[in-house]
Amino acid sequence: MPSRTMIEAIRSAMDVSMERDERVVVFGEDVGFFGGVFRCTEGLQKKYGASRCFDTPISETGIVGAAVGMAAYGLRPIAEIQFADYMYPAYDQIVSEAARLRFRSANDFTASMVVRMPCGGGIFGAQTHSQSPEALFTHVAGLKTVIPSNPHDAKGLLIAAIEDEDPVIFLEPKRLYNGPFDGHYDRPVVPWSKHPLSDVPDEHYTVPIGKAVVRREGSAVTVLAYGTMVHVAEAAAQDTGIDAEIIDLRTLVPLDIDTIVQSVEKTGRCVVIHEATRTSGFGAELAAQVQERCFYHLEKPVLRVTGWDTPYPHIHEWDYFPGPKRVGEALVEATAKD
Amino acid sequence: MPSRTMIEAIRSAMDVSMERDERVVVFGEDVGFFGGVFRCTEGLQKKYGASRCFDTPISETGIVGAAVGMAAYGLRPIAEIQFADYMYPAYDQIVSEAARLRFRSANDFTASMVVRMPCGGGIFGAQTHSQSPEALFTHVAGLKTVIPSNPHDAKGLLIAAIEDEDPVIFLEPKRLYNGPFDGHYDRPVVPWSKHPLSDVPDEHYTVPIGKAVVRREGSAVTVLAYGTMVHVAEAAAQDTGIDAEIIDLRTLVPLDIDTIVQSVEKTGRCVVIHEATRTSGFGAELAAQVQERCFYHLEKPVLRVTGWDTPYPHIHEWDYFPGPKRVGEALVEATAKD
Amino acid sequence: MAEHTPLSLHVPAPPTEEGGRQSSSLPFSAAGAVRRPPVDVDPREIRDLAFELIRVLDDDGNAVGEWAPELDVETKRNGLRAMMKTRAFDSRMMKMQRQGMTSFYMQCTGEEAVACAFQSALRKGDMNFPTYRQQGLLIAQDWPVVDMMNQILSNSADRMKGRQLPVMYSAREAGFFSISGNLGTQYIQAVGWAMASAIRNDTKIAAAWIGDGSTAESDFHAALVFASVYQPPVILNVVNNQWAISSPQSIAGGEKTTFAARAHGYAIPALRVDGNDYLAVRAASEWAAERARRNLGPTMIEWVTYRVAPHSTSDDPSKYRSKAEEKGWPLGDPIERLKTHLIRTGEWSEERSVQLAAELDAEMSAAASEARALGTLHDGPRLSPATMFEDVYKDMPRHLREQRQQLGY
Amino acid sequence: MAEHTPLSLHVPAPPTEEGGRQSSSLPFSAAGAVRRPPVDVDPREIRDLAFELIRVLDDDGNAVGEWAPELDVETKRNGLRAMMKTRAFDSRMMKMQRQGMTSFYMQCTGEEAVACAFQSALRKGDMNFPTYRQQGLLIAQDWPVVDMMNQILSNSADRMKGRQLPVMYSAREAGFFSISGNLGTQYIQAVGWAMASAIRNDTKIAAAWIGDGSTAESDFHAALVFASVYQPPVILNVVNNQWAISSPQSIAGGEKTTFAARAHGYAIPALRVDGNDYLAVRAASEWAAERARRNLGPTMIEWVTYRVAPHSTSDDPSKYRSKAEEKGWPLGDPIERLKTHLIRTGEWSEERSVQLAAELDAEMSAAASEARALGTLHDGPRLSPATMFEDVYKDMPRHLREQRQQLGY
Ligand SMILES: Cc1ncc(C[n+]2csc(CCOP(=O)(O)OP(=O)(O)O)c2C)c(N)n1
Ligand SMILES: Cc1ncc(C[n+]2csc(CCOP(=O)(O)OP(=O)(O)O)c2C)c(N)n1
Ligand SMILES: [Mg+2]
Ligand SMILES: [Mg+2]
Repeated sequence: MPSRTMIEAIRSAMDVSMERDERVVVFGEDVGFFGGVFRCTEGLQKKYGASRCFDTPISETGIVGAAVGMAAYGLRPIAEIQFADYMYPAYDQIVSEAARLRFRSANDFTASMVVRMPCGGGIFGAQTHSQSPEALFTHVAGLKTVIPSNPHDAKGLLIAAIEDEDPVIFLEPKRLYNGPFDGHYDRPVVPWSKHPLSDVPDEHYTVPIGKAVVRREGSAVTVLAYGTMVHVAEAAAQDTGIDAEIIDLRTLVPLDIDTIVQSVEKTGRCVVIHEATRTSGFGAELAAQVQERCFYHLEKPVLRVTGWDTPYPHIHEWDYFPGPKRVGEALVEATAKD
Repeated sequence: MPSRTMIEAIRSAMDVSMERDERVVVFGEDVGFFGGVFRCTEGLQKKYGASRCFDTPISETGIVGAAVGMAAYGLRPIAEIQFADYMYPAYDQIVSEAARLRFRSANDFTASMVVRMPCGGGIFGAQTHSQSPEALFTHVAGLKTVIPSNPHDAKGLLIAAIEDEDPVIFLEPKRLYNGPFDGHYDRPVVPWSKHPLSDVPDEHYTVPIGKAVVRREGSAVTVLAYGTMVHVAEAAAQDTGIDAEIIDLRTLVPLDIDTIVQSVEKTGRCVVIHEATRTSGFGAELAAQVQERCFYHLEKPVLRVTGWDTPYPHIHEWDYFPGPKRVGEALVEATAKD
Repeated sequence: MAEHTPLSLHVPAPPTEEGGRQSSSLPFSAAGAVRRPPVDVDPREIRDLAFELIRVLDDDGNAVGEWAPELDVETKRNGLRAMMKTRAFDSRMMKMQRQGMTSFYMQCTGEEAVACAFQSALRKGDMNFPTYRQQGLLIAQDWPVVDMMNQILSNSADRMKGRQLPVMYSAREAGFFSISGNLGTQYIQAVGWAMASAIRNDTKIAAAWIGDGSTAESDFHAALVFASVYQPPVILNVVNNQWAISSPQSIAGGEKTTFAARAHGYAIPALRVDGNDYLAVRAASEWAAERARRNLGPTMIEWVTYRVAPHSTSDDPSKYRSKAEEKGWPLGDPIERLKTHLIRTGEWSEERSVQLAAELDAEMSAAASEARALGTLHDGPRLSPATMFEDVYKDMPRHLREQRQQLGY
Repeated sequence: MAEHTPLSLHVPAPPTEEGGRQSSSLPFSAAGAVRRPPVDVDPREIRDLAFELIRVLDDDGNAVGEWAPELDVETKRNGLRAMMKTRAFDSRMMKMQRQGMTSFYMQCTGEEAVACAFQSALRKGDMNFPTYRQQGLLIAQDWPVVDMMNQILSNSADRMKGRQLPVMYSAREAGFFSISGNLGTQYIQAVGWAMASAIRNDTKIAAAWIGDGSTAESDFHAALVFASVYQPPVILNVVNNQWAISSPQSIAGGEKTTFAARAHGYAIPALRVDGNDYLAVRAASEWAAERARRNLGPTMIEWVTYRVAPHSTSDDPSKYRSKAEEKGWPLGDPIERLKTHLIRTGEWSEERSVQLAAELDAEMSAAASEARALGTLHDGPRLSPATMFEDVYKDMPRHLREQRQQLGY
């Protein structure tokens, strides 16, 4: 199987889907002629024509609003928001429209569509190129929220999202686009080709939405992570030598709570990590659910390692980012025998 | 002291503030000539003139965006969003602009402003007149989020919000506008005049932002609530006879965690309630923090009683609303000796 | 140039009277005065039309000028019937609301011609993206009023399963998109739908609807930008009924220009039409629909009309607008105007009108009984609360199944 | 009318060449050809100006027509100097970026006249709400370039404390509002600021800035609606540099009309001006500023210019646009054009230009050394991470104090 970067895997998912299904269309700012500022849609306009892959005006409201209309018609739109930080102008169309259309019309109209957006920091992008707004989607009934951590999942999950009958928010950790970044920013960059999960088949396949996966089995503590933080968790486990069980959630809503509960019941300890702002981040939901469901198995409180409650800073990126050091400290704390 | 409804208390807060400070201006859809669809701004245009209290076009983007500009100039704008359900078009201006202006400019510019919005259900308003979007604000660093449960607090908190140097989201539980609703929707409506907290002084006073209050002392279980749910909690305690300690948070961010921890350490049990959708609601943050900080005092998991993870329905309003019955069941569960 | 006096804020202040405001709309053209360009006209050549008012019916009920459509008698009578039925429906629903059978209702009194005549220019498969004040789109195509009443009563047969506020219909089969409570959002969706039709080389067209007040919303601009760029087959309707709850159109930017003129900045052709003139509405709708079907792109139409009734059953206009204006029906009654025309041309009579009104009232009464038997907001058959957890997603995820169980289902 | 062929989607396809696209802008008027109306003209009488192009400098460097401003020699030389300094600044910063001293930079090459000449029409206390491509507003008022460099290098003296992406300046004292990374948001804020000035019966005016591409954003529409309704003292600038990253202006709705024309639908007067003509920019800016100061309300100005450089240091235009067009500087070099004029009028010489360029380069070099000594992105003095928790709120709340402690401060 060919090794692909995350970008290539995402592109391949769209390519395969456009090939199989004429209803699939792709658009966004700089997405058409140029192929996207991160090159995820490169070549698609040439291959499928400008009416299936095109540039849009700089209006996130318009991009998502038009997608809702297209989906209501019966197309399968894939809308790209250039950075997750720029999704706010589209938030009304996402929350009030895409998410609620099926419910409010009792199935008369639906919005099967994907909104893709690069998220997360680690590229010195400061407050408007670094955000992780997943919790703003997980709070909204009617949305599914997906976030892959590697090329294999990225392709499979994106195809599953395109074929899903509900609106799916597809978050792409941009720091993973070109390599499996583990938070050791001072070490040489590792390419995806060195990572087994960059084996991405050419053909169509899906990774199911709503299914987490255990990335590393362990007995000392359960780590709940997604996106870039899966790699950070792996680094922290390695750095500390703690036998952590690392769960890659892959889908935040609907959440694969069974996999989580099974693990925490085994380890009795749990650390939740994410890059987003701490207060009301998705980690709060995870911590709340774990203590609700595993209370009598827990030896320690569920710990959260997250971005701070500040806007994402520019120069202090690495002080903000919850890297392997901070995660490692939490692993130590969670597993300490006191 | 005169008895005032919530509406009158809110109006009085703006009146007093406009009187004292020429920089205070009030605007929103139907806010000027008519005095607001809930009459909160009635009489203000007449008293202070159309350039201090005026109608706006139906553009929530514009209302909040203009408020940010006015605040940057040095005014103290109070913007009304007609229903919290309609704040989404303004979300970019709230999150990316008002919340971050001080930080990104390192104090060069600030956005001292209040965004008022009626929230919550209980008036058969269906999905677009019933929402409680507080968690979408608490996740955003730079915002303060306030929600009063009675006329006295409403006036004092609103004046404090107007005088605050940071942007404040001021949520007004609309079901409380005219009476202290406790969730017993089938009983006769009670007017505020019967409630001690409707004693609202004519003059200027503040209730501090960031301070919770114990509404009912008790030893069996701590209930964390805000807005309408404070009254529901009181009804549930009364209905079940359980000696609950009910904390009215009043401010969600910054959270008065001391008052919470002190109570939970005493009771060892905690129930969190809110009307908003459960997943990633503010209750998740509360549960996460309580178990983080009070783990060794907890006898039971922190329970959440919330709205369901569906859009707010119309006819099934009372099945959706977490009324005294559901809250009561949680109190029983939390205090059960097993 | 050196010294300047202090600035001051302009806040539009329409004339007040009897303690209320007037809407103060712009002057009208005479019936028949505006030219009818070919549908493939260069948009730049008809900029003036955004500042005129296309009218066909003169004060005496004659159909005059280039816009007078050639319609057979039956079609015109159907138009009259559709408008009268819409009004009969409104009046029946107001009664039921006052009787507590529903929580809420919204009338379109005075605006019947806009929706009814517009619908007659559409074809099966076309899609409207309406606001809450276009019940005429459904009624004009004889959509079962019982179905609409079921929604309004939120009863056991409500296809929306009691989830939506009354009047927030959805009827895919009738080319009627699910109404959103959030103003404006449907405008860009209509453009997206029309883009989809063009992408698929289909022949269907879309119609976007918005009120004067709501043109201030962001989605309005997004819709115009996308319509301008991709030239999809969409008709961009602005229903200027002079009011947005308590705010006259001047608060939406209508003080010194027309809403039709908004389109020009996007190179979209625009018409401004007397929305209380059934024949003018029909002609302009057909013109715009033909442009769309010929792939000539979007057209904006401002329908100038007047909201005679309160905004909704929750509203009391006596607090904010002039009673005199309201009582004067500024553009006349569209039903009366078409009736006068039909009588003048010998195709109708007062007696037949009275008879038709009675028939329609009986029809509404029968439908209301039928709907009431299926339940009302507070009484009778009722959908199970378990249905609340359905349709959030196509398949109910585990957490919703758990929550349904917690509720006891 | 019965049968229609299938629809198809129009996607603007500007001419391609050398593997890239061209921007294909609309035709220009001759220098001096456009009339200059009085500032209190009825906006309806100057609609045509949105489709013309106000130009003062002809091809030979003569200042012609009614818009030619009466400026003394010193003022014009200052203008030339401001533009040259802006370019020198850009070129120095590009060097530093390539040397890794900053993560990011954005040039305004070719657009210097717009910001530099505009600023000269403002007064102390007025407020710009700029985009990232108006560094000229600061440089033209001789704001210390070291201060700007400190921000770009995110060093220990960065007044923004290293929080913002480079070039996202803020300088209240210079009437320069904090730049947002989110496109468009500042447009309505400028209108709000101007409303505030009017509310307070002040004399200050505001200037809103936006790019051609960003006019599609919602805030643009909100700004125009509010400006239309309240008539505040604001100048609504649209910098049409033909490109938005890889997308030509046709993708923003500029295929068949001008951006200036957008204003008409809101009854706002609009000018369309050659943005590479220092004298035209100056004259138009003064006209609009005078309108604002006299409480005559908002003015929109479309500045037609060309983005000569890549979008930013992260961009490579060879992937999407014609090299030939880029190399051709479609509207000429604003610096060359003003220089030619000054030389022609005997007020300048090639030698003085060369000398000034050298002086400015030395000035930049000295400033760069000074800034570098205060640190760069990766080296030298650096702000403590503890500062990250400051200014989120006026007073640091408990949870942020706790988090700062967790970080070890
Ligand atoms: C986003 C949003 N903001 C505010 C409202 C509240 N609201 C409902 S109807 C209305 C007035 C709309 O006026 P207009 O667009 O002129 O339509 P009309 O009612 O006259 O038909 C307002 C402000 C809403 N429903 N959605
Ligand atoms: C809300 C938002 N969407 C997208 C972006 C990404 N983006 C940054 S600059 C740019 C192009 C802007 O073009 P234009 O407005 O013409 O300004 P110019 O760069 O030409 O000066 C885009 C799409 C952004 N910063 N903010
Ligand atoms: Mg209206
Ligand atoms: Mg541009």
